[in-house]
Amino acid sequence: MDLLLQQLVDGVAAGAIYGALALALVLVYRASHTINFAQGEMALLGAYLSWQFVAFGLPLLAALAVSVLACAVLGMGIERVLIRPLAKRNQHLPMIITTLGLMIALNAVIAWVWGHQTREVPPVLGQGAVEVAGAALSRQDLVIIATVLGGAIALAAFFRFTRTGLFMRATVGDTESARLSGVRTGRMLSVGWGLAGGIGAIAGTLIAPELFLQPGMMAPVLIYAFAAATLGGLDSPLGAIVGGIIVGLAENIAGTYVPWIGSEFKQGLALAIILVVLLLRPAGLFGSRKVVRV
Amino acid sequence: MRIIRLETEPGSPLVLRPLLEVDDIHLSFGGVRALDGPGLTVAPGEIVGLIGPNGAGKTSLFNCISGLYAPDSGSIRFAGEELVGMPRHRIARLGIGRTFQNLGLIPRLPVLHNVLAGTYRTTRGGFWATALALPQVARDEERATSDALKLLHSLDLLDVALEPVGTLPFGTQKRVELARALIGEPRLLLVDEPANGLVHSEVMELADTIRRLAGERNMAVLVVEHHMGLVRSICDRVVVLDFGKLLAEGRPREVANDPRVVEAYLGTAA
Amino acid sequence: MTTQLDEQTERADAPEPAAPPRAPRITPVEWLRTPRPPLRLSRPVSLALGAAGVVALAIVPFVNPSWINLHVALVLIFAIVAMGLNLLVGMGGQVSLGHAAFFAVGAYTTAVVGAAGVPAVATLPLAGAVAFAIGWLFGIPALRLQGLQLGLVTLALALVTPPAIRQLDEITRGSRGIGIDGDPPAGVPLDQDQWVYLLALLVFVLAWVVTARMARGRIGRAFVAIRDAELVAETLGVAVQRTKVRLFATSAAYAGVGGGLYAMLLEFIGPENFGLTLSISFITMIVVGGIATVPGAVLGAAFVQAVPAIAGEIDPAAAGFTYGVVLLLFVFFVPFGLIGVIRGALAPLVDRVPWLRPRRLR
Amino acid sequence: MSLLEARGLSAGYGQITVLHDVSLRVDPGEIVVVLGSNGAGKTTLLRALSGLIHVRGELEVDGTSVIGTGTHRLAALGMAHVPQGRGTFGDLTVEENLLVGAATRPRREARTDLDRWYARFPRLGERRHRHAAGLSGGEQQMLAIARGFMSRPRLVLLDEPSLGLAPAITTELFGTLAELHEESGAAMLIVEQNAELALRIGERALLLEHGRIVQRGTADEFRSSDDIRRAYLGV
Amino acid sequence: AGRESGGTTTDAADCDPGFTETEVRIGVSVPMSGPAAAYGPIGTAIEAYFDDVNEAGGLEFSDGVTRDVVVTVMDDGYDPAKTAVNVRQLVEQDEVFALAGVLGTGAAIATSEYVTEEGVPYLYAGTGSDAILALSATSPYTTGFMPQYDFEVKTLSEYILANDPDATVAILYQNDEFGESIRANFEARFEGTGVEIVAEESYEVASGTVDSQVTNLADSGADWFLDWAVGTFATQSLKKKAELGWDATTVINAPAADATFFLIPAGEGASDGVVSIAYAKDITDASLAGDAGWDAYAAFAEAHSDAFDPRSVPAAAGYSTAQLLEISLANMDGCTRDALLESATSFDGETIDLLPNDVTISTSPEYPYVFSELKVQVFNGANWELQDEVFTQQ
Ligand SMILES: Nc1ncnc2c1ncn2[C@@H]1O[C@H](COP(=O)(O)OP(=O)(O)OP(=O)(O)O)[C@@H](O)[C@H]1O
Ligand SMILES: Nc1ncnc2c1ncn2[C@@H]1O[C@H](COP(=O)(O)OP(=O)(O)OP(=O)(O)O)[C@@H](O)[C@H]1O
Ligand SMILES: CC(C)C[C@H](N)C(=O)O
Ligand SMILES: [Mg+2]
Ligand SMILES: [Mg+2]
Repeated sequence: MDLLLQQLVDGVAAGAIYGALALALVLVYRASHTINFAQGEMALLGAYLSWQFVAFGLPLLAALAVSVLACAVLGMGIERVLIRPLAKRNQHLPMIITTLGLMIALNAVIAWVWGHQTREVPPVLGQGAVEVAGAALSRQDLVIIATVLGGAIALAAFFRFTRTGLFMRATVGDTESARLSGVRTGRMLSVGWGLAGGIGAIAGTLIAPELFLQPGMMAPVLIYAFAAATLGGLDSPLGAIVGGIIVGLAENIAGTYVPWIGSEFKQGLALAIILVVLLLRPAGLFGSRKVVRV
Repeated sequence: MRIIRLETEPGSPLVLRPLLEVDDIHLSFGGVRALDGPGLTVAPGEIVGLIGPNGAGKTSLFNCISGLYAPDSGSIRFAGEELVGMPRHRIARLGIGRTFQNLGLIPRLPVLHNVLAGTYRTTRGGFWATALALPQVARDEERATSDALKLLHSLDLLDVALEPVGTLPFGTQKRVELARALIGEPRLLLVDEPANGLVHSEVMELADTIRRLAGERNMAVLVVEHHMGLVRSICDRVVVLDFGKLLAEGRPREVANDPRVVEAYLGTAA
Repeated sequence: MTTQLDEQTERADAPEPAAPPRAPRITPVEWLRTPRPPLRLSRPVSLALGAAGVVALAIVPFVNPSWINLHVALVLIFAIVAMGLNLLVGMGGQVSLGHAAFFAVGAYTTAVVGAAGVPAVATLPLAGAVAFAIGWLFGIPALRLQGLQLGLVTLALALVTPPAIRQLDEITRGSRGIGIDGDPPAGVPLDQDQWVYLLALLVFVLAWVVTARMARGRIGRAFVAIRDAELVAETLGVAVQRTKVRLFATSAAYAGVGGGLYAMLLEFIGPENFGLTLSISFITMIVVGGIATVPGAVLGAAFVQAVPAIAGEIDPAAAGFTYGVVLLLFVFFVPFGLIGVIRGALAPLVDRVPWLRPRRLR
Repeated sequence: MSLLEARGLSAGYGQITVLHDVSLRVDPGEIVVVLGSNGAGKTTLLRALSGLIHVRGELEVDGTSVIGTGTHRLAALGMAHVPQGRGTFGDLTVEENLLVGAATRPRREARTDLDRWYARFPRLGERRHRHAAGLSGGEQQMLAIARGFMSRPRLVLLDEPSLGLAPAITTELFGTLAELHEESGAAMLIVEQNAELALRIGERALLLEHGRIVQRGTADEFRSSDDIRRAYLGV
Repeated sequence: AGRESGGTTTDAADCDPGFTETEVRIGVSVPMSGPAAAYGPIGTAIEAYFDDVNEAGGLEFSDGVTRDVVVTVMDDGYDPAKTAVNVRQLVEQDEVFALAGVLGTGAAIATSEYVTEEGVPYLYAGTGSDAILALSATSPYTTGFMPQYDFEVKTLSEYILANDPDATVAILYQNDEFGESIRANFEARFEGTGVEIVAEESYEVASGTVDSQVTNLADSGADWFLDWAVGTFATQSLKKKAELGWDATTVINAPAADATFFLIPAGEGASDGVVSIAYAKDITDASLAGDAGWDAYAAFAEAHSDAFDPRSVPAAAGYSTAQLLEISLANMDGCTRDALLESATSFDGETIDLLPNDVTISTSPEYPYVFSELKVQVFNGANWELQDEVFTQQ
């Protein structure tokens, strides 16, 4: 087995996981120029709901569909009840605190309802691995990579080519002007958060068989998802996945070949990536650059 | 006709030394040439109008002077010091105050505090001095406040001194901004469209105020304005930009009759 | 002893605004959401209140068992951190979700230097200085970012703090943790908890005074200008980047000194002490207490120390939930924090009792 | 039936009332000019008519009450509002800004209107793929006006459209407004400091002071009034 | 002055606080929230166990008096600072007689000085850290519930040496004191034998996955995989190992040897043949029904299934902790805390319900851990199979 190759494949697989969550972060950012710190927990909730519906006897994909729907509704509800009133105040801190509060509360609720023991979410294409050019890649990783890539492309196209995408961008740019132009701004916000909720549910459900579902599952992934989203540019769906994969690769390669980082201080690497990228290119690799005028 | 006091080079009383010298400034934004080599000078105490069509580069020039934009090439000297490349706060500390075309106030703060923020340059009290409560700090604060109240009074803003500035009408906010720039006792004041949001009679009052203050303080003023009435009534000299280049320069009346200026800027009907 | 960092002016000689016609009745929610100026107490009254507060706090450790002292001392320590954080976040508008890192720096400085034989008290200034230096270094790159991005980077900082402590185990002894001797110097007839408590109280009072001063006047306005309009601040002559970095480092120093006291108080620290939860609870303190006010930091610290315990009484599993929900409720219904509520409740009293108010300057 | 009719309208911010008991009417195809000094409440009036702030009183479009109707619905009814301070979408390109302006219309029609506006404001055409944030003040003002008309409105509320425009462009603008009025028959309610030009194309005028309408009349009556001339026309 | 309201006063009858004619108070602090909340059932089970005892009339002490054992459980979120505060509060406010089952090495170290000063027994702490042994010279009041980690290493390395004297091994461990000491101990045990450690990888507890580490270990092609990953990381490592097709025998650490929650989720076949030490019966193995101890626990867990998951290993640990405490209390001579400590450190061949057959418990003040006899068990894909040999410490 070629170690480097295997590490590269592992890196891409891990990167896709980070990218999946980063994608949801990007959506929320595009919908309301905020970072949803609770995004990880929403994905977690999605995974638990999928698990629950599978436990009730639904086939996995049906369970996933129900979970996606539920999380989309939750996302819209959160936007409607918590975010929209704050958006008017136009300050970062209340938003940050709100999503942090949500993160804590959601996690507690999940632990309360489902307990702390590991739950098993079935993988989509069954267990086991496939060979990719001599390296082993789990079937589930394959599904994750394909889904995240497809999702990112679809979303990028959505923002670029659809009117709804355009209106969403207008809404977040200047809500009042958008309303004056006849855009249903409330709906745009809901669409963004709903989509993010749904994508989070997909991400969570797909990740669960890899990381194993328990209430702490998302906590360690979050920092990598941040790094991925920042690297790609907070407002670029394709950036999210590319960023995720770069972070995943960097982490695995550095962990294997750079002695001091070893396998142990990978979070430090994530922080370093975030810092360096923001300094060199505050808009990330694919993010749109902000024009500042006075 | 106003009398302009001129600073002279020590030892050579006949060589006039302008306060601000802009020379061959170039600035472009990915293909758009905002400034294409204009030059201009402003003498101490002089009021110069800067006019030109929309997008001619007037605000960009202001931004280059106050350091918000970094010109691609060219030089800007203020009292002999090169401004290009100088950090913004140092430019401000040299005594260049400005207002913004579309407002640069702190909406949540009351008018008085917005104006007091303009005294940063002229007062003392850093981290340590403040933490240790040095007497100088309190004295400066007292002086700043009474200056601010006087200035608000003279700009007819005393009534709204404690209102959050964001809730005031556009025209009033523009005046608050002017007050904030003035309280820093600048040697050069850059004002970008001060008459916006004012009706004719108010514009004329504003013109009087600017001229009076400039005279009292021997303050040079560079003013961008599309309201020709204001330009005519206060400017000693007018510089016209078009497509980032110098189009014309001269006394207000001469410029207004320059056919190129009429063609590019004023239009036949005005 | 009321201090307000921004918004309304405190000058008595400023002209009174024309009182807006008051709506006759408002709902309790509206009442909670009304922004309130600081209570305008006369100088003697506020000095007397302050002195009474300090004396009351100074008596606490002599009449209580050690576990209560531990609780109150923790409140004082957290309040010190929260004051510094409030200066940074509330005034300067630079969100930091990673102050646990500087708290840890201070704690470990005290522990490591203390282990080398330096008496623990003497390590406190050093804890502040090291945190200041590290805050400075971190701030130089980080503060070129704004708003959310800074929040993100500092959150990442919070997340890497425990791993970093484990990674640096030659200094920190990794997850084995490190012990500190918090006992008073020989000859001081106090128990360890009383001693550290009184130290914390001393630092707390100092921090209060310094913070209140910095929040006002020229430097305070510079912070606010940076918060709300950075470019404008620059054109007013504020060296924005330098001021921000200095502010960040100062606020880190508060956290560092707090961390040093914390280490002395607990006498044992390990990486688990400095997790994400701690960082979040710091930011919670200033939100709950009242953004950009000094007393708010204290109320917030008390609240954060008390609520999980109370929530845990009800049901341990509910503690996290309660915590999160309380945060949400505060953002929504009490945007000006506990201090806003207190001001609202006391303002009528202050209005009615003339000798509480300052005489107007002429 | 009038296109827009307000009776006894009051509005303000929070606990402060700015507009007091304002009644006005705009008929289809009519141009009404609103004059008033700094702080008179002109912007507030337009914001009230667009449903951006809470109002008391009666407000009807086509004879149907629209109190409490969302702003985007009013847009769908054919109302457009060019706000003071422009409110362009900085992160969108010039062209995208214009397309958002046509949100209430089918996509294809929107495209065809683009070129008309590029022809009227060549500056916008040159900058069509650039972000609006980079435009100069006057260019943004042009964009805001063009965006307002992209929906082919029946009624346009214009808040100081000449703000920041060069004199020649201002003159042209009023020519353009007059032309548009001819072509499309759109009604307009124009708040304008440049009273001279506005009254030239307007049919009726209102004078607002301290949040109340203190004078109404035809444009000609206004132009010949001494008080108005002194305060607003500068003669 | 005014300080005597603390917990150090003794009452008239010369009994220590928390011990009266009618009741004995016990304090517990475990994480019920936060990252380690899965261990919360330790506390819940201890409390439930003594509730049952009290309901049945109480516990009879050696003086013939029957007393209630009142348990107070506090949540510390696995934050040693909170544990320290909790412990003080339990001792000073709730006036507990002793502490039991408090989870975590850090917590034990953080509180050791205090409990020693106050003379409060801190029994059966949820740790097997070698640090407890080092500490016992100065802090004799702290004892550990889990087999000493070095005893675990010793047992398993003897097992490997016996089965495969020329083995190559690869080890995965946590990058903290726990992990480091395990690695060092294995290195020491294999020193000078035919067994060679060919790869070592550590991971940080806050990381996302351990896939990359397992990939590196698999690359070594070792015959044995010493898997000291904890919690879901253990599951991840087993899954990854299976995916990579690495056919080493896995030896897994005791905390991760939880069939229901860590081994079986790794997937079909991924956990077959995994080896670990056995110091408790497999509570999930229904074939043990009929064994008196197993049945007793099953009945207990069933009765309290609303409070904790009956299959949860931490609950079983709490049950065992409670039984150990019960024996210590019943046998103590007098009513002082020192008497309890004395009783707890002088077991001689005792057994409790969940002890594997043939294993007994003997304790001494010199060795502050419960277990000095262990067995080894092998996972067959569904249950643990207990091996016959008994390993002893010294
Ligand atoms: N930050 C920027 N990014 C991109 N383009 C810019 C930027 N700033 C200015 N420009 C371009 O430079 C040109 C000059 O702009 P400037 O704002 O200086 O014009 P102006 O003379 O002030 O016009 P106005 O009278 O309309 O305010 C404009 O065409 C504008 O699009
Ligand atoms: N957001 C707000 N909150 C509170 N008061 C406000 C707010 N906006 C405007 N006002 C008040 O309403 C009054 C009218 O303001 P408005 O902006 O409508 O005037 P205007 O006639 O448009 O003036 P200008 O010509 O300067 O634009 C002013 O007294 C102003 O202080
Ligand atoms: C500094 C900024 C807030 C100023 C604003 N962009 C203007 O056009 O004037
Ligand atoms: Mg301009
Ligand atoms: Mg207006």
